[in-house]
Amino acid sequence: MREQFISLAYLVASILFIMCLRGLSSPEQGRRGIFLGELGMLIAVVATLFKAEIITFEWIIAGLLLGSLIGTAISLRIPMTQMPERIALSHAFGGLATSLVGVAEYHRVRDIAAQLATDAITVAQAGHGMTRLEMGSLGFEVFLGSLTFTGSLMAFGKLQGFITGAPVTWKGQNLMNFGAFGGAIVLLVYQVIFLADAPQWMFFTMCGTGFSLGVLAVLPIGGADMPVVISLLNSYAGLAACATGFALRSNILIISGALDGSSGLLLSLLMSKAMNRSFANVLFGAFGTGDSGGVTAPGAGPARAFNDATIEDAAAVLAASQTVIIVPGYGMAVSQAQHAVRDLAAALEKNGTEVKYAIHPVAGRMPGHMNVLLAEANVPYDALFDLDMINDDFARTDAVIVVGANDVVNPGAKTDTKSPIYGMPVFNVEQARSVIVLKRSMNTGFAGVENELFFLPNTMMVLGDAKKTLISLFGAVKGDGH
Amino acid sequence: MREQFISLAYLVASILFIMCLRGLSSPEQGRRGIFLGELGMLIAVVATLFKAEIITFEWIIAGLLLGSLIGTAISLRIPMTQMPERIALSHAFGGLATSLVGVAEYHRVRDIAAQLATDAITVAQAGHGMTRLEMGSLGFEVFLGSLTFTGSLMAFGKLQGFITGAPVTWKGQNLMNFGAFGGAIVLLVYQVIFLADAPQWMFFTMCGTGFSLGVLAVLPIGGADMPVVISLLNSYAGLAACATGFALRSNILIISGALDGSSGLLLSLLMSKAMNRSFANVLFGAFGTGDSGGVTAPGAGPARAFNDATIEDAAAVLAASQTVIIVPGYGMAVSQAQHAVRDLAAALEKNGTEVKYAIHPVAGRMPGHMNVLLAEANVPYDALFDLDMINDDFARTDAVIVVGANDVVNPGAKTDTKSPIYGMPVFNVEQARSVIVLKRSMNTGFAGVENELFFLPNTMMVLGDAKKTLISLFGAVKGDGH
Amino acid sequence: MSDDLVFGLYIFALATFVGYQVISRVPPLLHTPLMSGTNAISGISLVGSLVAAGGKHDLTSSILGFVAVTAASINVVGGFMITDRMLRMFNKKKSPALPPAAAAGAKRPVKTA
Amino acid sequence: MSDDLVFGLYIFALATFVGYQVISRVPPLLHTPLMSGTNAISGISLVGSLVAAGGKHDLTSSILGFVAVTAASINVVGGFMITDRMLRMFNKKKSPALPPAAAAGAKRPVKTA
Ligand SMILES: NC(=O)c1ccc[n+]([C@@H]2O[C@H](COP(=O)([O-])OP(=O)(O)OC[C@H]3O[C@@H](n4cnc5c(N)ncnc54)[C@H](OP(=O)(O)O)[C@@H]3O)[C@@H](O)[C@H]2O)c1
Ligand SMILES: NC(=O)c1ccc[n+]([C@@H]2O[C@H](COP(=O)([O-])OP(=O)(O)OC[C@H]3O[C@@H](n4cnc5c(N)ncnc54)[C@H](OP(=O)(O)O)[C@@H]3O)[C@@H](O)[C@H]2O)c1
Repeated sequence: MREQFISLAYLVASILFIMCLRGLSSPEQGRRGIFLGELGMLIAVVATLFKAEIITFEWIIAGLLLGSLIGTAISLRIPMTQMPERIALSHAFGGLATSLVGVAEYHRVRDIAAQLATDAITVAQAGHGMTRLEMGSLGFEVFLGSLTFTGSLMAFGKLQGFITGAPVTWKGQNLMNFGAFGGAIVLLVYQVIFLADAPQWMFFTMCGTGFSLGVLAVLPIGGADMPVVISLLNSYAGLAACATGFALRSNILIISGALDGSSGLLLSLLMSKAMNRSFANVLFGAFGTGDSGGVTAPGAGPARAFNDATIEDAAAVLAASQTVIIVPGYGMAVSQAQHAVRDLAAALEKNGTEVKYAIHPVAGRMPGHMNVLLAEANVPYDALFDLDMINDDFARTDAVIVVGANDVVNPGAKTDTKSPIYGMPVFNVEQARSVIVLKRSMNTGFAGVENELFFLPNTMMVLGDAKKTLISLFGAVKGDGH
Repeated sequence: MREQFISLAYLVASILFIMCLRGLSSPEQGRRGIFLGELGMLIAVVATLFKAEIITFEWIIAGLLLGSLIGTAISLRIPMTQMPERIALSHAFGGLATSLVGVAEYHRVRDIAAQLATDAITVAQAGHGMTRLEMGSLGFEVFLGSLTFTGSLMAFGKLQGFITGAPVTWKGQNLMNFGAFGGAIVLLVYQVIFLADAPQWMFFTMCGTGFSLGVLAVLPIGGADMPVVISLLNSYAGLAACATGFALRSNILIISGALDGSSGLLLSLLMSKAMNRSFANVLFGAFGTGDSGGVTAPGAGPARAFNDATIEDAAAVLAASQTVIIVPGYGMAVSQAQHAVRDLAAALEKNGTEVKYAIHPVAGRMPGHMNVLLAEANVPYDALFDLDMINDDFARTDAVIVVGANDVVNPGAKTDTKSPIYGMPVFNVEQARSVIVLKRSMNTGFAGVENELFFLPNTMMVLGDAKKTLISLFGAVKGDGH
Repeated sequence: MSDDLVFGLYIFALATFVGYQVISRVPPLLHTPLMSGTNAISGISLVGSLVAAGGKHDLTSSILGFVAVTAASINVVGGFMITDRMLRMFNKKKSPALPPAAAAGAKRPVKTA
Repeated sequence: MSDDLVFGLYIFALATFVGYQVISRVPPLLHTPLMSGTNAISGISLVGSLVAAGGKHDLTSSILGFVAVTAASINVVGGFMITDRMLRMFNKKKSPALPPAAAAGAKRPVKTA
């Protein structure tokens, strides 16, 4: 009876989780959604504490307290620009938890089996032994969990720069990885067949393979591709959770896992589609270098002439413009320039200029990256327009300010069939009367390709850190010189 | 093992059913969706035939053959205008099937219980007795099934006119119905508690109550409200199917039932919303008379002057119009005028007139009624526009042809706060330069309210059967007089 | 409260979500096909009927089952056939009866004063 | 093949449908909150960890469980807090910094030549 009530509570929790994600379909309902999610989690945890298997609480309480402390600390102190890192890190925690749960369960079951063999306990006490389903899903869970753990740590490292963002590759790398993967599968199958008769080292070897594969698989992927990797790991984590659900016969784990998994999968598909790259290309293409500028583009050679402009030039152009579109990119995140952008926009609007923001689906390094940053600088989201909504307006616009964007404003993506980003939809900024580009140098962006835009006659390059430049521009526009 | 394979097959079938409904989100994918649905059904049936419980096949084959024959016959011979009737009828079949399955199962289980009591068979042969869950869901299933059966038959009768469309009401009617409902519930609860010890008459009384409630509940509802009733019965049928699923431990029944139920519920909500009436009002309001004109509106009194126009007048106006909007209504269905409408539109377009169709969400007597009829007359669906898409265009339109529509073009819904349809969104036809209304008389429509539109100076009433009128109009417009 | 009940509730809850979301994506244009489509699917009660009809428990059950099978298969066959017939009628391109010019004109509400 | 497996597959299939449909309705505007939101929900592995930590099987299990509980609750607490913090930042009406006129202008892409 108690068991059934607990799983009814889990059902309620699962429904609340679904409502939580439904809430995210609009900013208005978002917070209510999150509240429902929290409620669901509370219900699930409380219900679990009633389980008969739970005898002692000290470890639980300790863990909950410690976890909540760390969680709160992180979430309070992390700047919005660090979101990708934070998400990578929490995937690592998730993977770790899943994999440890699996190991603990395996340890328990094997122990019981052993005691049973030595007649230390009776079959009655032992309860049902391990079924093939359990063994299979345990293996899956631990393998995927470990892989997610190390993989996400690697991603975190590459984003933070502890680990070189450049793809680390060597001959036969993919072959080796696939070999390791195959090996793990073989071990799992053997254990599923022979259950308790299979030696324990097999389980732990499999688990170890997971850990190392996480590292090996991410090494050859460029730092800037980490967002795709992170979303992909997200869906692995989801699958691992489902496996846990199968192993522990817990529907709520299966449901949440499925929700998690589909979200990860959809987002990574979205990203690779928007960058028009295939999954295979992202995972095995050793593409993208993370630190923009690392790659010197082919066409670079001797420095080409470009229109190197001063703050004053730019301010003059802006002063003369009725309509301005701001195109933020990864650079805005790097220089944390979102507030400076907001101030400049406000100043322009005070002068009667109409200001809009053009947000590219893959601007920045994470889906919705720019939206969050601008929201933080409390730019109203109805001033943000995506590709198809605004792309025709550039031709009718007096001035475009490109704040640390590069690939998403690269006309080559439309014209140059040999360009690696050919076919990726980009903004038609070059059609505007004049384009002001804020970046630190003439270096390339994520994709490492030269950007013809920077050399067009109607483009003014204002080099320097975006934030600094914007602040001076703000001063110049306000007219108080700075 | 076999059982598991069967339920895997059911899982596949369920997924195919979901895909089937997903397909209906666009006309292009619709047919593919239906194919998937058929495939799913095939898989489910075949899988079922492998069940261990199935010993003899003659009754099955006979039933399948007979059913398929009747089904094919009906679906080939039924005209599109009869859709509401057809759907009502098939709900009746559905309800019957569900309720009979329940009765048969009950009969079987009670038999076994009896034999067991007289030691005619051993417990082993008997298998598990009836659980409370089974009893409860069986009761639910049979009750809802019977109610759906007779209720749908009533709806069918009212639509066909066997039974008066007018609401049949008497004092204490609702009280009586609720009483009967309560009684059935009490019986069910008693049986769930005492299981095999409960006398069988209780079960059959409950079943009988279901049958009579179906009749009693639909009697007081006006014929024109039948579409709402039908959709509501649809969701009951869905619930009944779910109950069957619980009783027979069959997930596919639960899933299909849930799909069916949510569709019925959503559609009936949509309808009552578009008519802005509450469910309660529809079910207990004794509203709407079905045969339009039955109710004489308050304001009617002595015949008021209206602009009684001839075919020639109308043809002249149309000849002089650059833009024409056609507003079809229930009358188009009654007079089967969809092809005549199409021909007239074609003739007008040949003369260089631009023709569009305005489709109201509740025009006709069933959701999507007008769309199907016009599709049958092969009017391309991208020439059909719904309320919010076209409502602003009327002001810019030379002529509107109202083909047997009334309530959906009643300006009173916008202005007259006392009108029963006040607040229901309607087309702004009166804003067009001239309005041509085709109907047989000055009678009111479904809601039984006078329509000011018919008395406006820019409205021409061309009385007579819509089809006949349209054909003569066609002739007149083509210019060959006749 | 039995496991079966709880488990059934899980299926029911999830299926209801799926149903709600799938159905709400169906445009009014296709509401009639939707009605007859779900109708056909509801014929799945055939599964229950088959067991009753083939159970060989006694004549009563068999006859009840037979009638149920008949009724259910009327829905399945009829429902799918009609829905398909309807969907076949929906076509985007103009019928030959109408000149292409008009087709173009009708693509979207033309805002001509 | 056990009943549990089949049951699990039903839940999995339905939940995946729900997930797919719910997620695909999330606008790009909220993709980052979505990522951290699902992150918090994935912290549900807490349920499994609690059992391991409270099982009192032996020290190893308890410690493994303890670490798992910690890791999972970091995700739950952190995830929900950050997502909420983000969503609080999204607001429709203009910030005081900007004149209402501009707000009106920015409501939709104004087609001014
Ligand atoms: N959003 C996603 O989900 C996602 C995921 C994976 C990959 N990507 C990829 O990331 C790219 C995003 O395009 P993007 O145009 O936003 O960024 P980008 O192409 O990477 O270019 C960013 C530019 O910002 C400049 N920059 C860096 N730090 C700066 C600072 N402090 N001040 C001023 N400028 C600075 C850099 O030029 P300098 O070095 O000269 O300053 C660089 O050229 C796309 O190629 C996309 O495919 C996106
Ligand atoms: N669509 C749905 O799902 C649904 C469901 C339930 C209720 N309803 C209700 O049904 C109504 C639909 O509005 P509606 O304007 O389409 O229809 P309506 O208001 O019922 O009016 C139909 C009109 O057609 C005329 N008519 C009937 N037979 C005709 C023939 N052979 N030739 C020419 N005209 C004929 C009738 O006038 P004469 O008698 O003078 O000819 C009648 O006034 C709404 O009130 C709606 O709420 C709709």
